[in-house]
Parts: sequence; C-alpha cells; structure tokens
Amino acid sequence: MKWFISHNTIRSSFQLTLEKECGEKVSHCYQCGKCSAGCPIAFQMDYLPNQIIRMTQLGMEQQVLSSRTIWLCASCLTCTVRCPREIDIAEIMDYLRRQAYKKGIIPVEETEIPLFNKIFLRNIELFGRLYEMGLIGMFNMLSGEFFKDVFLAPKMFLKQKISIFPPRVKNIKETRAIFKRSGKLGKAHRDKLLNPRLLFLNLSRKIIGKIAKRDNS
Amino acid sequence: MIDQIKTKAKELLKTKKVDIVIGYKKASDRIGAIPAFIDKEGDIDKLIWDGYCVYNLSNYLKDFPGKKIGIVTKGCDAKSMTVLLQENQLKREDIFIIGIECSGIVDEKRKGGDIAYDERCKGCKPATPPIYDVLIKEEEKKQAPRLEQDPYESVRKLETKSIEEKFKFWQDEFSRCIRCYACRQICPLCYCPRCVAEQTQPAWFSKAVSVEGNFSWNVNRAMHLAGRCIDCGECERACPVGIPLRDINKKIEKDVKELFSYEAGVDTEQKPLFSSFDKNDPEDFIK
Amino acid sequence: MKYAYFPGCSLHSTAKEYDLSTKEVARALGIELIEIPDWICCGATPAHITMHLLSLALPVKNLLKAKEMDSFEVVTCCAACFSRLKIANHFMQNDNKHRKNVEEIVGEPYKGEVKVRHFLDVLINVFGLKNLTERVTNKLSGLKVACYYGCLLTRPPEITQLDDLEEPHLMDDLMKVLDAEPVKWPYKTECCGASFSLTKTDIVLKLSGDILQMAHDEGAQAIVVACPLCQSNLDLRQAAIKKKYKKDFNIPILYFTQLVGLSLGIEPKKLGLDKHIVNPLPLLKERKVLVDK
Amino acid sequence: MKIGVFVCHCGTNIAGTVDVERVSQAASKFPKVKHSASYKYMCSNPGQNLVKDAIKKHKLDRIVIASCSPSLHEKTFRKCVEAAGINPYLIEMANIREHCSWVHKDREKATQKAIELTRLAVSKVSRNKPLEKTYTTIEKKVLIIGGGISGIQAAIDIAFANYPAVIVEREPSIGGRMARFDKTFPTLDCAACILTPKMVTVSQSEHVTMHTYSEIEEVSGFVGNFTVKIRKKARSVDINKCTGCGACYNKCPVKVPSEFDMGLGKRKAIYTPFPQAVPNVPVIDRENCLYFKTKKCGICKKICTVGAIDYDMKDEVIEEKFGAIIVATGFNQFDHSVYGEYGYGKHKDMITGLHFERMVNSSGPTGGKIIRPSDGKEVRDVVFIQCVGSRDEQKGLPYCSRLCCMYTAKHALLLREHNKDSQAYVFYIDIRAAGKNYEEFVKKVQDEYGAIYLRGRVSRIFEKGGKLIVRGADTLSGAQIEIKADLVVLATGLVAQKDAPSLAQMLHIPYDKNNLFTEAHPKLAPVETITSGIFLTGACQSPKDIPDTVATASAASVKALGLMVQDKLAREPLIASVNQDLCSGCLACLKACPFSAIEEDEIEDRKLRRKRTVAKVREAVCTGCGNCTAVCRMAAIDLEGFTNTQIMEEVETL
Amino acid sequence: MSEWEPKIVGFLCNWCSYAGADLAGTSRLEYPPNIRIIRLPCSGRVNPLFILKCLSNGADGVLISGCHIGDCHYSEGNFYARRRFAVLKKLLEYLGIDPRRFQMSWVSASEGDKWARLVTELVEEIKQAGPNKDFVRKND
Repeated sequence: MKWFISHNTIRSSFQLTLEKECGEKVSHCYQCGKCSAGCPIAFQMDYLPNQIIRMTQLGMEQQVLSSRTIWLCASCLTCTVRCPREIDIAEIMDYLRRQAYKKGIIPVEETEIPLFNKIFLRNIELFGRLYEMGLIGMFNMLSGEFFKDVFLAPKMFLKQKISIFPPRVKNIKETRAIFKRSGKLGKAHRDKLLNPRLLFLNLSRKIIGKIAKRDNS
Repeated sequence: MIDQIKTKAKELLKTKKVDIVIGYKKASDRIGAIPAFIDKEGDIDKLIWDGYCVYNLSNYLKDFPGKKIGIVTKGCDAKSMTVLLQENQLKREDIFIIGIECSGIVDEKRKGGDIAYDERCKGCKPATPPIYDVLIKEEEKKQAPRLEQDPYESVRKLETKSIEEKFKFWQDEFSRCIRCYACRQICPLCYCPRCVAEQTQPAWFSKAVSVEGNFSWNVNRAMHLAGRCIDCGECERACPVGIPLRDINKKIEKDVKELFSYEAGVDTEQKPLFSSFDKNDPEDFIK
Repeated sequence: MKYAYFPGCSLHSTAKEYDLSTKEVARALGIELIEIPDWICCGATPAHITMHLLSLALPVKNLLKAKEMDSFEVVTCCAACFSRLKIANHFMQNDNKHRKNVEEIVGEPYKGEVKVRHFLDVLINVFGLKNLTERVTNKLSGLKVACYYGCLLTRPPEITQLDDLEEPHLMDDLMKVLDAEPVKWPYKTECCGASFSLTKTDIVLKLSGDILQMAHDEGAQAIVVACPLCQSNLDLRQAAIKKKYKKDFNIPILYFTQLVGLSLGIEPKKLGLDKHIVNPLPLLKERKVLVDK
Repeated sequence: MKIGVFVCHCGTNIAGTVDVERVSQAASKFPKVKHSASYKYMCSNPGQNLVKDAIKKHKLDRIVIASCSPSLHEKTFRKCVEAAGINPYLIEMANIREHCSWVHKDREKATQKAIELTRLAVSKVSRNKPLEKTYTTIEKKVLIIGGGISGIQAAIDIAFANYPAVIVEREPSIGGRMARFDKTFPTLDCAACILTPKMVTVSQSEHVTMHTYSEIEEVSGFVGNFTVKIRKKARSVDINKCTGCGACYNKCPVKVPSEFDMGLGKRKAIYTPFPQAVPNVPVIDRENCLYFKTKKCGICKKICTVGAIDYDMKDEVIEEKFGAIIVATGFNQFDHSVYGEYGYGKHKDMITGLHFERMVNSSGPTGGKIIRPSDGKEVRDVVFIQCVGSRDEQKGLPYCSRLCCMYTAKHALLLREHNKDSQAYVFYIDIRAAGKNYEEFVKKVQDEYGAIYLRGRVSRIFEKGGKLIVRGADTLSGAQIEIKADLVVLATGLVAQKDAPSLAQMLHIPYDKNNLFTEAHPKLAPVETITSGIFLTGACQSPKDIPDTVATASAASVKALGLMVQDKLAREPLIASVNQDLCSGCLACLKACPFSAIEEDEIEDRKLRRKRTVAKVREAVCTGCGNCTAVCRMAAIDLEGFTNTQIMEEVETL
Repeated sequence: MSEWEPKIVGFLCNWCSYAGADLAGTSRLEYPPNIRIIRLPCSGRVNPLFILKCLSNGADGVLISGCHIGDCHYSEGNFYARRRFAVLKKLLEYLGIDPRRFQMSWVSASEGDKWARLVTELVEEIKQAGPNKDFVRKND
C-alpha cells in the first residue's frame, strides 16, 4: 500500500482552498482520465494528471505538492481543452507549483525546473529581456551540468544566434519595480536565487547520479 | 411645421381616410392649447402647434368608437398609444398617427414666463414617436438642447432617505389626497370599465379619505401602471393637490428597467410586464 | 497596415532568422512593423508557474508601451509571447480583481484595449491569401511540408481565437498558396517539450523525436513552424535525437515567414536561411526552390 | 345562512394542546354560526354521522371542520356533507393540527390561535358558493405520434381495449430505431424477430390507422377534444393499389446511400426502407428520382402492373379529432463531429453504434460481415468508446445516455461471435448495468468473450498507416494506452429529435434544456405531462432501452384508456371565470395563463352599442392556478373556491 | 404593550409551502403562533391588493410563500409572482413601509424545517419592527 490517509486528510481544506484561490472546480472531476490519456509528458510523471486531481480531492496536500508531476507539466493545455468537465487542469498545475514554491517544497528528483524558473526570472529582472548566454551559463553552473550543450555553443555563436553580451533595455528600474510589486501583491515567495537547500539538493543528486552511472558502466 | 400638420389633416379628411382629426387649438386664454376635434375641412385652420400642446391626445381615442381617427401625436403620447395597442384597446387600422418629433413642451407651472422645458422632456430622447404613419419634424434650429440629465434624479434622492423619512414624506403628500380620481380620469391607460376603487364585492380598500385608503389607492394606481406608464405626466398635472405622482411612476419605471430590462410603450408586440417573466428574474429578496 | 511589433526575446537571439524573415516579408508586402521601443520579456512559462501576477504584469507593461505608440494592434511572431499577451488581455478584460492588482503593479489603468495578433493572422486574414497569391513569384512547387503549430498557437481557443483547435489549417492554407504541398499528418498540435529544452532535455528528445518521426513517415521534407521554441527544439535537438534514438532525420525546420519570403523572391540570406542547424539549403536547391543567381 | 362548526380532538393530537371545547364554544358565537360541536375523531364514521345528523337537525347549509390539514380530509368531508344534501363546495377546513396543535406548546396561545383559524374558516365559508363539477365530452380516439417500438406498443394496447388509435410516422415505414437493430441485450434475441410480429399486428388491427410518411402540422383543443392537422406527404405511390411486389424498385436505375443503413448500403430512388417495412409500399424520393429531375425515365410507372405509381400526387392535409395524445417520437443520435480530437467525424473507419448494428445484421448492407468501411477488409482490433457525447458538458450532453454501456457490451460480444480472431477494447468511465440480468451480461462479455475493458476516456484518435491510432488511458493501472485499431465504434449518446421543441410548442408541453419532453412529475407522474390528455412514452422523455420504452408505452396507453372509458370528463369546478361586463379586453390574463386556458370572446356591449373583445376561460383547460386573477387590474376574472371575496373576507376577519 | 404579539398573515401556495407547513406539523417542529395561514392554489394567485388589505387591516407582517423556482405545480405561477412582488416590495419600501413587513419565501413540501425556522425569524423581525400603527384602519 502506498499511503494511508485518514478522515483528517480527506476533510482538510486543501481542495476548498484550491477551488477558492485558483477558481477551478476540482470537485467537478469524475475521473474519466482523458487528461492523462492525452498528456504528452505522462511517461515521465510519477502520478498521472487525473491522479493528481483525485489526490487533491482527497486532501493529500503533502503528496501532491511534493510530486514530480506538477513540475513536469509543460502547460501545453492538451488536458484543459479536452476536459469534458471544463476543468482547467493546466491552471491547477500552475497553482500547485506556486503553492509548492510558497511552502518551499521541492521534490528531490525534480530540482532542475524550479531552479531554471528562478534563474530565468532573475535574468529578466536583471536585464529586462532574456540573456540566453547568462541563463545557460548560470543554469549549467548551478545545476551541476557544467558541460551540457557545450558542443552546440560554437555553432550558435557562428550563426549569431547567441550573443555573449546581455541585451540592453532602457529604464530597467521599471521592470524591476514590476517584479517587486508583483511579489508583494501576489504574496509570492521570492527567496534568494541561491536557495542553499535547492542548490544542495540539485548538486548532490547530480553527483550521486553520475557516480551511480559510472559504477554501472 | 403647422402647415405640414394642416396639409396632412386636410388630405386625410378629404380622402375620407379618417372621420375626424384630433389635434390642438388655442385655448381661450390665447396662450395655452386645448384639444381640437376636427371633422370638417373648414375647421382645419384652427389647428395649432406650439410648446403649449401638452395634452396627451390619445386619451380621447376611446371617445370615438367605430370611427377612423387621425391624431396629432408627440413622442410621449405615441408611447401610450403603443401600450393601448399592446393591450388590445385600439385597432391600429382605425387610427392614423401624425407623429411629431417634438422639441419639448413648456412647464405648465411656469405659464406665461419664458419657455422652460417641462421636467419630463429633459430625459426624453429621442423624441421620435415609436409608431407613426407620417412623421413631421421640428425644424432643426428649434430643437431644444437636451440636457443629459439623469431622468431618475428625484427618485434617487428619495431612495436615499431613511424609511421613517420616506414614510413621513409620502404620508404628508397622500394626506392631501381628496380621492377625486383626477389622476385616473386623465390617465390615457386607465380604461377599466369599472375601477377596483369603486367595486364593492369585495371592497378592495377604503373609499373614504383616510390614511390607509389614500395610501392603498395610490399604491394600487402605481401597481396598475407598472410596466405600462409611459410618463406622460398627465396625472401629476391633473392632481389638484399637487402630489408628486410622477415620482412614484418613475420609481417603478426605474425598477422594472433595472430588474427586468423592461420598458413600457416601445413595442406593441411585447407581453405586458406582469404577464411575462424571465427564468432569471432576480429573486434576492426572496427567502 | 501599420502595427506595433513585439519580437520577444527569442527572435532577438536563437530565432534571429524568424525576426529577419518576418521583417523582410512585411517590408515586401507593405506591412509596416514598428518595434515597440524598450519592450521587455513577456515572462514566458517561468513567470506563470512562479508568480501569477507577474505573468500578467509583464505582458501588460508591453501592451501599454504599444498603446503609447498610439498603436492599438500589436503583432507578434512568437507563439509563446502571443499566448501570454492574449491571456493577459483576457484577464484584464474579464477579471476585475486581477485587473486592479495588475494596474497597481504597472501603475497605469489598462482594460485590455490593445488588440494582439499573430503575424500568421495578419498575413492570412488581413493581407489576405488572395493578395498574396498575386505576389508569389517563385512557387515552391513540389516541396512537401508538414505544418506544425505546436500547443500555444491554438490553445485555449476561447483566448487565442486564431485557428481550429484540433486541426489547425492556417499554415496549410498558406503553404498551398505558395504551391508547396502540406502533408496530412496528425501531430500538428502535439507538444514538442517547449520550455524543457534546457531542464528536461530527455523529454524534449522524446517528444520532438516523435514529431520528426511522424513528419518523416507522412512524407514531409521539411517542417514549417510559427513558434521559435518549436523551431529550436526540433532543429537544435536533431543531433541529440540522432545520437539517442539512432535516427537521422535531417529534416529542416523552417519558419513560415522564410517560405513566404522565398516565394516572394527574397534572397535566402536575408531570410536567415543560413542560420539553421539542419541546413535547409540542399533541400531547397534539390526542389529547385532556390535558383542560383 | 346557517353555518355549522365541528371541532376535532384527533385523539390527543389536537386536544392535547388545544382546548377543543373552548374552540367549539367560541365558534358558536361567531356571526352566522348556528351550531358547533366537537368530537374525538371527526373523520371516523361516528364523527361523520355526527356532522350529517347536525346538518339535518339544525338545517345547516355551510360547514367548517376544524381538524387536520385539508390535504388529508377535505375530500372526505366534501363527500360527507354531500351525502347530507349540502353542495360539497360549501365546506371549509381549519387546520388546527398541523398548523397549530403540533407546532405550539403553550396551551393558551394554541387555543387562541385555533379559535382564530376557525374564525378565518367561518368567514371564508360564509362567502363560498355552491359549485358544480363541469363535464366535457371525450373524442374516443387516441393519436400516437411516432411509429417506433414505443408507438407500436401503445397502439397495440389501445387497440386491445377496442379503442381506435392513429399512428403518425414521418418515415415511409413504422418500426423506428428498433428495426435497425440486430440483436437485443441481454437476451440476444433478434430485434426483427420480436419487432416484426408487432408491426404486423398493428397493420392488421381494425382499430389502428397508420399515417406513414406523415407529420403533425397543428394541434389545438384540449383534453378529450384535440383537433390535429396531419400532413400526409406525397408518397407518389398509391397505397391502396400497390401490392408490394417490388418490381419498381428492382428496376429503378438510381442508387443512393440508404438512410436506413446509415449510408453503409444503397437504396433506389423508389424504395421501401427495409424488406419488412410496414406498410410494404414504396415511396419515391423526389430529390433523386430521374423522372422528377429530368422528366425522363418513368420506368417504375411503366413496369407497375396495377398502376400504383402517381407522379402527380400532392401533399394532403387531413384534420382529425382525438381525445388523447401519446407522444412517442423517440431519439436521435449524438453527432460526434464536434469532437476534433476524434477527427471531426471524418475518419472512415470510425463508426457509431447504429452503424455497427447495421453491419452486424445478416440482412444488412455487409451481410453481417464486420468490415472496415474504408477498404472492406475484415477487422481484428476494434476499439469501442463509451460516453461519446454523454456526460460531457464541454462538447456534448450533461446526462448519462443510459444504454451505451449495455449496447457496447452487446457489440463486443457480437464482434467476437462474428469474428473469432477479433479483439474488442472497450474504453469506459463507469459501467452502468442496472437492469435485470444486465450486470451478468457485461460480466459474461468480459469473461467469456474476452472483451478488454479499459477505464478511461480516449483523448485522441488519428490515422496512421491505414490504422486508427487510439490514445487512451487506464486510470486503474495509471497507464497511458495506445491501440492500433482497424475499426473504432463510438457509443454516441441519445439526444432529443431536432424538431422536439417545435412539437412541444405545438402540444403546449414543456421540454428541458436538452430538448427532452418534461413529465408532469418525475416520480409520481412519469408518463403524464402537465397538459392533461397528453402522455409521453419512450426516449423522447429521456434515454430508455427497449424494456423501459415498452413499459412506458403501456403505461401511457393505460392513462389514455383511462380517459377513453369515461362517458364524460368531470372537472373540478375550482377554475377561473370572467365577469365579462367588468372585462376591458386587455387580455393580460390570456398572456399570463401558463395553460393557454383563456381565449378571446366577443360580446355586444350594451352601453357602447358595439361589439367588443373580452376574455373567456376555456373551462376544460383551466387548472385553477389563479394567476390570471392577480394580473387582472379590474378584478374581472376570479377563481372559484378562492375568490377575491373569500380571501378579502378572510383578511377582514383578522 | 409589553404583551404585544405581532399578527402575521401568510399566503401559502397549496402544493409546496402549505404542504411544507404541514410537514413542520407532522415533524412536530415548534414555532411561534403568530402566523395565520391563508391557503391559495399558487403564489401566482396573490393579488398585490391582498397585501395592502392585510396591512391596512392591522397585520404587522405579510408573507407570501410559494414553490421554489422550477417546482411550481402550475409550472410558471411562481415566476409571475416573483416579478409582481419584486416590484411591489421595492415600491412599498420607497413609500416608507418597513421592508420587514412584507416578505416572500420559497418553501418546498419537504422543507418543514425551513418553514419553522422562517416563521421564527419572521416573528422576531416583526417584533423588532414593532406594531403596525401608522397604517391601521381607524374605525370608521
């Protein structure tokens, strides 16, 4: 048996809070599984989208927020547009990710995406537009995949697809103010870029993974 | 403009399209205007048109049963005709509507002074009658500038008062009512063969001048005009004791517009307000 | 036809050829695109995953900048930017609570009055296919292409309001006008892995590999796209797909603007056709689409 | 006026809280009250006798019973006083039990209230008028709209009772949907074998008239007296001359897709929809007939030995009177072309359940072979998808279509029976097999016929390499599933007929947001409508399988026969009436009547010396809701039993 | 006046609210004895003049109760009533009648508990509103 849940879990306010805050009626779901049937990323997920919805219905907040599935959702909306109960499942996934951020829950196996998001946004906050070189460099460094896609780099430079220098936007303060105020108003958690826990988790996982790989081969 | 009215009236009488033309003529005080009933071509020159033509002539339509009538009709009066048609009281083929796109009439209370437009004209736009057979337009330059004014201003003012203040206000007003029923007689839409106020089996409310009798009569009058009153203002004009009856009529008009998007006198085919409903009518007042 | 142009980050870096070809085509057809001065990133996927309000505020800021230009229509080419701008507009039009918050953040009132269009929409529905037919000088006859729309161009339909949800056809219609031959294939709106390019490369390899496979199976010689993310995943990752799945597709991934440009007789270089990882020039030559001058 | 008041103790039910004696004493002092009494159980035989005796002894002419709710014993006491010679509508009841003794504890207050309730009843009864039940005649004939199994069964039941029934069917033959089916669940008897005998019975019955290829054009009147206009479309074949030899359609040169076979097979331009058609008389499809298109050909006319072909035949509208109407118009199939993810209905090898029925039928277009419509090859892997259209608020219907689970199971079984190498995959959300032997049947299909049931909706279907790729899920195992199918069969839901709303408006019966006709009460009047004399049967009311359809058909027939056996139709006199002198003819009442029970009338106005329009109540139609009375500004229309005078008298007494 | 008990008139439709009040009785749910019920076939039967008559006849409060929307025995009666009394209620308030004095409710045949609760609350409200003095017909 995977879990034991008690009536306390089932009667918790998780579903109600979700319905109130993100406006999607999770209770409408009758588990037809059409979302899971069409999900392009399902093959990588630990729980299928319909299972996440069911777990939400049952108040399994901890399990849902620490699942890999919510991070792996690519927001392609295939589920949303086909749901017979008109539930915006992708929006629920967004909400769950934001909740996970707020609560500081990051699944051990799925650290790259939260890390990437943070670096990406930080990047925008700093430069106004995406500084790809900076993004890739920073991500590779912090995720421990130092040489990822290195072989692509020369080609990209040659074809002038990537610039070494960051883009320039006038009045960058304006953009930064938007970030600041959004964080405040939305009560979103904007922790430091170098969240030590996230970094540690990520690095240790990568290193263990590499060692394991070497041992296997 | 008056020439156009006369020409049309002449043509109608000549071709026997109508038996009688109802219009306006000068009153004996040489200022005001009173209804004119013209059945001879020779009398046509009596017809006038000016800002004193306040009467709603549609009230006289029922006095000529079986006759074909040509009638000079302002925008507001045509609305009451619309209601009468909607309620099966007139046959459209019996009347020829000489529609007037009027620029407003004078405020009778200020007779003799400068032309001041009547209260109800201020919220009236456009002044084109909803139904007509021929439309006669006021010359451009005479068109009074219409005030973009909230037609429900005085209603809103009353609404903000406290319950006690409202009660006192209306009791004061109603206490003057002498139950002369002028408001009913003048109303183009009061045509019941026998008004409930005069019925005895049962006696719906006290016929005597009394607090509750006066109140009941006035509520009854208002409810019977709900979704029908087109705000021609005749009742208030006719009231000898000056009860602000339009403030009651306008209140209902405003409510039904807000609650049910219903407007009186715009469509002869529309169902009466209380003989229709919408599944989504508001019911927040129901427990 | 005058529009405020929002290129987005990708078109200024990895999708430079999309930017180039769009501008070339617009110029050739007399569609005036004026880049919004000082535009900023729309926030893309990371913003709406992380902070909902931010994901609305960033696009709104850009739309406000467009409004300052006295232009009430914004054109974008990137499907992701298109989606974010449209969604932001939708919220500003229909959700009072969010509108208030966003207005507070950007410091200006905005009710979603700036219209957002995809360049594909402008080309087909404003310029018109009929007009375009008359301008085609260099027919792409015999070129079999798979039109790939990706997920963000049509979803959610009530917001994007661009094309058929499950079987979009705008690019197919366009290709027919250029005398190219769009193949019938079922993966028009399948997901390519989108923003996982860097973080979950394995997913991208699998999904993009499937799409390439399907296009290949249905006889396509090239894939036509309208989204820089799709292009980059399908083009950039073909080498890795080859390595991982032992399948060498060598299918060029072209922007629809590049093909329109070619058919209008614009030089390949100006359209950035030299900037692809999978070189499209051999195919275009073989199909006699490129005439050596 | 001599009013008698009788107060009931109801054992201790009333007397426990209310001082019954005091009520009785107080009542005796009310104006016009001549006599009052109390008794332990007024509704018992001795109690009723007490009332009857008092009526005689005190010459009472109006009665008030202060006891329980009128919903319990109003009828009892009406009968009781009638037996004592008083008009049954001259009684009123004061509800001093449910509304008093049972809800109050304070004896003093409860007694006081009971006295006042009694006073109220006394004041009301003083204004009661004697009323007589009204009677209308009944046209002894039943109209049945629709000639499917539902209409056929109803006609058989009506005819069995020796009353005439008229079936109006718009297709050229009766038989409906069921005629298309192959076998029926769960018993697997063949549909034709059980339906054909019934069709023959109907055609041979002296009591049943059939108007096939006909439609209802207009309905007026009310229970017992409906007048119906029926359009008999031009068949181009004389139904009386034709022998049904079939020479005409054998020789007809035009072939078009057969509607009956869902386009899987062909028919001629002159055709009978299927071999067992009743009547076995062909019809010419004028849109496709060469003669009508080009004025050439005319082969059928030449070949017909009895001269039955009539190219000049015209539509004919007939008018008939009926006492009751049974609506049996059946259902339509949900149109799955709204599902873009399933290819907008364009995949050739994707068919609906009804197609499958035709295909699997040995007299069907494929001779019972289950093949791919695209290339005619026999199938191996067949995917069945349930809930297509049903339970889908986004693209389809909110409701469950109720039979798809069962017919899909049947199809899966028939598939294996017809093709031993085949495999059925059934995508389902829930299996709803609530019926006699239904669950057992589904189990059998799974266990013995190897159908694989997968729990999940299908998300996508597309063509690749000549197969249909079906992408679904099995939520029980948490797996995505992809099946390369030869054939996909959609269990499309049941929907109302497209023209159901216009028929409903013609009949003045309500329909719901799904255009299904609404029954008078979902539990206690499931085959009635709120319009008396009009009854519902079959799937026009909600999706139904054959047993349920036949059951409702018989139920509706009994309801109709219940009317037929009456000499006259008695109606409660508690209905509206117009005082035409007071009526202004504004017709606000007519427009506000939910039952169209008010009509225009013309009277000679003596004062005005001319005719004028006034309102008039159609007594047989009025249900006595009283809405008209409240919209009448001149109080010209009143409701018997609840007159303005009665109510005002009650209020006055407060 | 310390012993003043309000007098309330209830116009109840026969099929839902009257049956609901019956059910309150069968379920022995207690509520104050201040209401006098007048049984009518349908809430659509209620003429606005009845309300005026009640008020001028000394009733301290008037209640109209019908079937919930969609449940009407006559299918549409309560729709008409709803519209009619929406207008009357606003008008009475505008003319200075305490809105607590005229109320409307939907009570189904199965809502005995709602009926009991409703009457209890109603009596409480009317008690707060005080006796209907201004209006009562002076004996003439």
